[in-house]
Amino acid sequence: MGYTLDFSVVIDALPSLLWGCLATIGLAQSGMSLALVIGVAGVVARGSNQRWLRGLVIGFVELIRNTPFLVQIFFLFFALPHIGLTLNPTVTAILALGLNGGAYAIEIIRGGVQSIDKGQIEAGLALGLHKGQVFRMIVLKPALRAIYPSLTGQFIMLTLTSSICSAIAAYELTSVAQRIESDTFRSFEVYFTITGLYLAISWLMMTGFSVFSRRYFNYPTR
Amino acid sequence: MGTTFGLGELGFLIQGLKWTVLLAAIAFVGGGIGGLGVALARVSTSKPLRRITGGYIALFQGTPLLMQLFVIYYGLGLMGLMLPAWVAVAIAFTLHASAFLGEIWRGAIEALPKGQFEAARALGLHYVPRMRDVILPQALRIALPATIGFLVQLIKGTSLAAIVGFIELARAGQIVSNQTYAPLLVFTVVGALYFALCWPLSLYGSRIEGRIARATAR
Amino acid sequence: RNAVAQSLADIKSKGKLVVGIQGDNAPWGFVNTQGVQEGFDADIAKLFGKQLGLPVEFVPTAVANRIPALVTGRVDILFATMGMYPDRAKSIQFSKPYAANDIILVAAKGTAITTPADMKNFAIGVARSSAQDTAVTKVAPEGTTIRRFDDDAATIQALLSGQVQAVGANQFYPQRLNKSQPGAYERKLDFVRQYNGAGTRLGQKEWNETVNAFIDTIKANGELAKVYQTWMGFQPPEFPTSLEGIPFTVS
Amino acid sequence: MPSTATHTVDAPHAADAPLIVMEDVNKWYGAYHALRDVNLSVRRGEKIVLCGPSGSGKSTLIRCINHLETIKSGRITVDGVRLDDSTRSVDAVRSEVGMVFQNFNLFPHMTVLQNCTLAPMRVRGVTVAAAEATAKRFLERVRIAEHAHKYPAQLSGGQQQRVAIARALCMEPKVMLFDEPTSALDPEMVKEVLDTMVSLARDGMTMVCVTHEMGFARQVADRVIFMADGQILEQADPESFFRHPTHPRARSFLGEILAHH
Amino acid sequence: MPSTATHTVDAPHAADAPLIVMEDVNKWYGAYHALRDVNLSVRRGEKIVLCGPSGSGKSTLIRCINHLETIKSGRITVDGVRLDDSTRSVDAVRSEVGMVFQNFNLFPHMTVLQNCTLAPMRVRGVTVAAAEATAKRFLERVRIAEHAHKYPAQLSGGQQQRVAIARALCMEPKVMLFDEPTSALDPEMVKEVLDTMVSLARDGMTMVCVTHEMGFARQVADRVIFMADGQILEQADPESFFRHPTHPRARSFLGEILAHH
Ligand SMILES: Nc1ncnc2c1ncn2[C@@H]1O[C@H](COP(=O)(O)OP(=O)(O)OP(=O)(O)O)[C@@H](O)[C@H]1O
Ligand SMILES: Nc1ncnc2c1ncn2[C@@H]1O[C@H](COP(=O)(O)OP(=O)(O)OP(=O)(O)O)[C@@H](O)[C@H]1O
Ligand SMILES: [Mg+2]
Ligand SMILES: [Mg+2]
Repeated sequence: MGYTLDFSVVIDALPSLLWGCLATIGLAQSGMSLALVIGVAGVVARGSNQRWLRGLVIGFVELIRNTPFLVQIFFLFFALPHIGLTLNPTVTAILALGLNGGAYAIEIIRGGVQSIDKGQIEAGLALGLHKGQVFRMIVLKPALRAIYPSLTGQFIMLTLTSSICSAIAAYELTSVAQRIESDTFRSFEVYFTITGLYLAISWLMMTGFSVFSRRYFNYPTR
Repeated sequence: MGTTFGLGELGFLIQGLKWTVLLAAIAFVGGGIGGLGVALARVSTSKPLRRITGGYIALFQGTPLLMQLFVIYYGLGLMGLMLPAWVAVAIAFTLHASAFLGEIWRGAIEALPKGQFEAARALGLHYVPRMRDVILPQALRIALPATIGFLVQLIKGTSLAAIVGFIELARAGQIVSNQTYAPLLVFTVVGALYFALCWPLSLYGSRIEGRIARATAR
Repeated sequence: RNAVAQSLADIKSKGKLVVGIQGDNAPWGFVNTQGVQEGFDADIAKLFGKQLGLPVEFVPTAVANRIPALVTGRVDILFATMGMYPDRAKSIQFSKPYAANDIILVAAKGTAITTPADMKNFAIGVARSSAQDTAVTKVAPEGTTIRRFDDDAATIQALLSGQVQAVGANQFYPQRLNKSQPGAYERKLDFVRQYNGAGTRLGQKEWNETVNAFIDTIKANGELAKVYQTWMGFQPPEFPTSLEGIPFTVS
Repeated sequence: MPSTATHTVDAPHAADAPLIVMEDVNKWYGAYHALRDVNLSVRRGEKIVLCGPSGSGKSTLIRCINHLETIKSGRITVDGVRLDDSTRSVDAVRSEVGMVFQNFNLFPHMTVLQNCTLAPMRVRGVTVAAAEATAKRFLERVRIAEHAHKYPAQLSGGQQQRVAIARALCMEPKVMLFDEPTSALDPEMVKEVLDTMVSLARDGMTMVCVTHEMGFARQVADRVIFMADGQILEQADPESFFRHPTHPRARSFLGEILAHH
Repeated sequence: MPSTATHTVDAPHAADAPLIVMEDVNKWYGAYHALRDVNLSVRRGEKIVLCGPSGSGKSTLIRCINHLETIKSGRITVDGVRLDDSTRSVDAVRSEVGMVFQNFNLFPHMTVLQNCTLAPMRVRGVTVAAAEATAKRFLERVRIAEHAHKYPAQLSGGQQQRVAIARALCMEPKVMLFDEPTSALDPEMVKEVLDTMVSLARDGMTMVCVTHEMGFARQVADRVIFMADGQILEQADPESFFRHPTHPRARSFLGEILAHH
């Protein structure tokens, strides 16, 4: 009677769990890259003088921020085929993560851009640089530095959110775990283990982020 | 078997929405109380207390909510603690929310000028009135936008309670879609219901944020 | 180790029968839009409750969570479309079978699948941890793309939206698929006839005996046939007296 | 008035016993020695002005008196109560000592009146009515009663600082500590706060002020204390201090600040 | 040198044609009329000092010259190019006009050298090597070459401002605009920046400076222009301006700022 924990099945499945970790990291990385691109592009579009473009960005951000990721990913996976766009689960997952992370990134990066002294922009313009050049060369890096902690925090959340991608049968850590679970019926052991693995992944990412930050934002501030 | 999406089905979704609101409310209230404790522990002078709560926050911010729900739901059972599903889910959400709210509020407390703490101490105010009357009202005000932002996350996060068989909005949506064979319609409605719930909160949050930003810009 | 009702007397003294059941697997077990649990399993469970003289409380459980719900004592018994497998029998105690389920492969009419080897050319969807999952995983050739979804609804939706070309199904899928696109889908392969048993915790000898006695009774008095007719529209098949590696009783 | 270095202590409540006594006080911030063997005694009703270059330890000294900083060695006694890190002694001392900070530190989420009634109610346990009556009296005293229901952000700097003074007075302290109370103010507001402090001094309040307002020092101080590098280098009545400072550091310091005015 | 109000324009590149011409310029901020019918012409090599009370429109005036602000009516011509909101004219003007701001506005994520080479490379399209050679020459010129590889945050205010001057010079502009270049500096750093500006002036650079450094105005200005309420009220050579300002507002203004020095 009772239930005795037995981690041997987990140990047997360790190789596939580690592959799952890699898949999760891969999904998260691709999702983040896409999110960053969407974030920066969204901030540019948000600041354009085209009303419809600004409205589009605002609408996108609000739509994403106020609906659950599960609903979003279902929509992409099950609805897009009806307009002739059938993406495999991995691509769908990356797209969903990118769109979701992108909406948050837009708001965060916008805050960073607004925190940049207007004088910096004027100095760039006065030197003869164009608006786009000023944004790319002068505003972006200090803006990213200013919001780096919140942006990376959001990206860690995105990584954890990727666990939901198992709902559309994407290959990642949670789906691997569920597979092992359905083979072995050792739910507790499996879930305890992958909780630990997720903790390790987020720790790893945090470390990576801070290494990157030390490299990339290596200029002194007062 | 097999119905079309009608008023009955919409009613069922709204039934699920009620659970979503209830779950989020429980989690928010529980997380509010727990988060207050966590925040106070994080700014306390006791190093062990800071360490323990720091580890707790790292654990809950570093693992997916999905796993937290599962481990707590079945972990409690494994320890012989037999609780109704909604209690277990409420505990999981409360622990989750306590970690996040605790961290948000710690940041707000630490953002207050040191002079506020010193003035309160110089007036002879003890810990409880110092925190309750002087520090927390100010900190919570600063933290209000972030708190509301987290509440929105929490409402959306309740959709994961579906994995432990809890019939809230997302799960209700799955069930209805299963019976009507119209998942797109159903999930659009489900998405719209979440949006209707979260958007006013988000708007309110950014309004306050703007107001605080203007006030501090003076 | 855990404060779980162990015997018939415990359950009787608790005053209710807590049944783990599927919540979204029509017609086996599902919650209707009024929020009421219905289905084949629900009717069987109600008969059991009636025999015991106890009210029945249903706990809808997702496919993957049925065994944990039982093992942790959240439910007293599973009438949850539990396919009887030797592996599962290591975690839970099965009763005698009370239902049969044909596990099949379903695809659109034009799909070129005639033998299990053909599955290799397509993406196959299944509900994770279901009997179909087990069957497809066993039969499909090495390297077949198998996509595992959370439940039947998502699996069926994946087939309808073309995300997979075939699905591991039970005997009800064709009927449900054809509701949305009449005549488009057909049975491609028959995998197994699988039997469902009620699940109890390992070692609960008296409780297991009570359940088996109940199943014998409804098989004999025609109640089972009535429930079969209601939900499936046909008569119950012959049930085997033993299954390899799956004891029906506590030894 | 000449400075007296009375070192008799622990004779509480004798009218002529010093109100504050610091004996051989040493304070360290990590490896930095912020106060070095400081000895100071303040009589009842005495007004002391502390001055000295930035970083000399003036703030540290007065913050030690009400235990906003803990000391490494030495003794501090306030009105016969020995400050010994115990909650009891700290409570006893803080309720006798009022403090006014450079940045006012009013509580922004409370009205002026609430700022003033909070501590009496929570610390002394007086009723709302009594606390409000006291508060109004002191707000009147600093001539700001008509703003009682405003919030700090609605007041000018000088008004805020007067509220801060009233708030401290509401605890009816035996001594008031001021840490550069006018240095965060715009020039036109300095005078209104200094006037308030002068009138407090006239009423016989015991005061220890860190300030560089030499006019104020001349007008009300019984004793000017000059600090540098965590030490008290010179103490004298204002007349002699300004006329012929003896220590060379004090001389150069005075030269500097008087050049500015 | 007496002031001349030459209004002949659109004769580009003639050596004696004015470099900057503003004709009847009007600028509004919403409902606020910031520049009122401003007429100004600056000859090649001329040094102009703009002064006037706060809010009088000095910054606005020079910011209009390189199109950091758009004007409502009137014409601005720089080196024969009429500023007309078109990207082409704005580009042409900006690459001829260097500007130095009160707050330096160096780019914090670039070294001193990168700050100086960015615009020549991106705007003029010169090679890295050529841009660096030019940058080093001008950094030498403002005597800061040894800090070329430091970041702005590692420099003092005065050093930062000299880098800002060098950065503007690297575009080899025909005219330099200065908006209170020394007013954000600590007193000891003002001189090093002013010295740099004086030496630039000596070399014949055309300059328009908003500054209240009257010593500088006396030393280098060909013409001092006094503004108030968005209007140019008086212009004269420094000698006459300081000796007998004609406009009463100019007189009171001078009285005020000279009292401070
Ligand atoms: N919390 C602290 N940690 C470390 N060093 C400190 C701390 N507070 C003060 N110090 C140092 O102690 C010395 C004395 O500081 P204090 O504030 O008492 O000087 P002060 O005389 O009040 O100067 P000012 O006129 O600038 O206010 C200074 O060198 C200061 O840097
Ligand atoms: N962006 C703006 N929006 C609205 N009003 C503005 C703006 N910029 C300047 N002003 C107003 O225009 C007037 C002239 O401003 P300007 O900055 O040119 O003055 P200034 O002479 O440079 O003053 P200071 O010596 O303080 O720098 C001021 O009254 C100012 O408030
Ligand atoms: Mg100080
Ligand atoms: Mg200006």
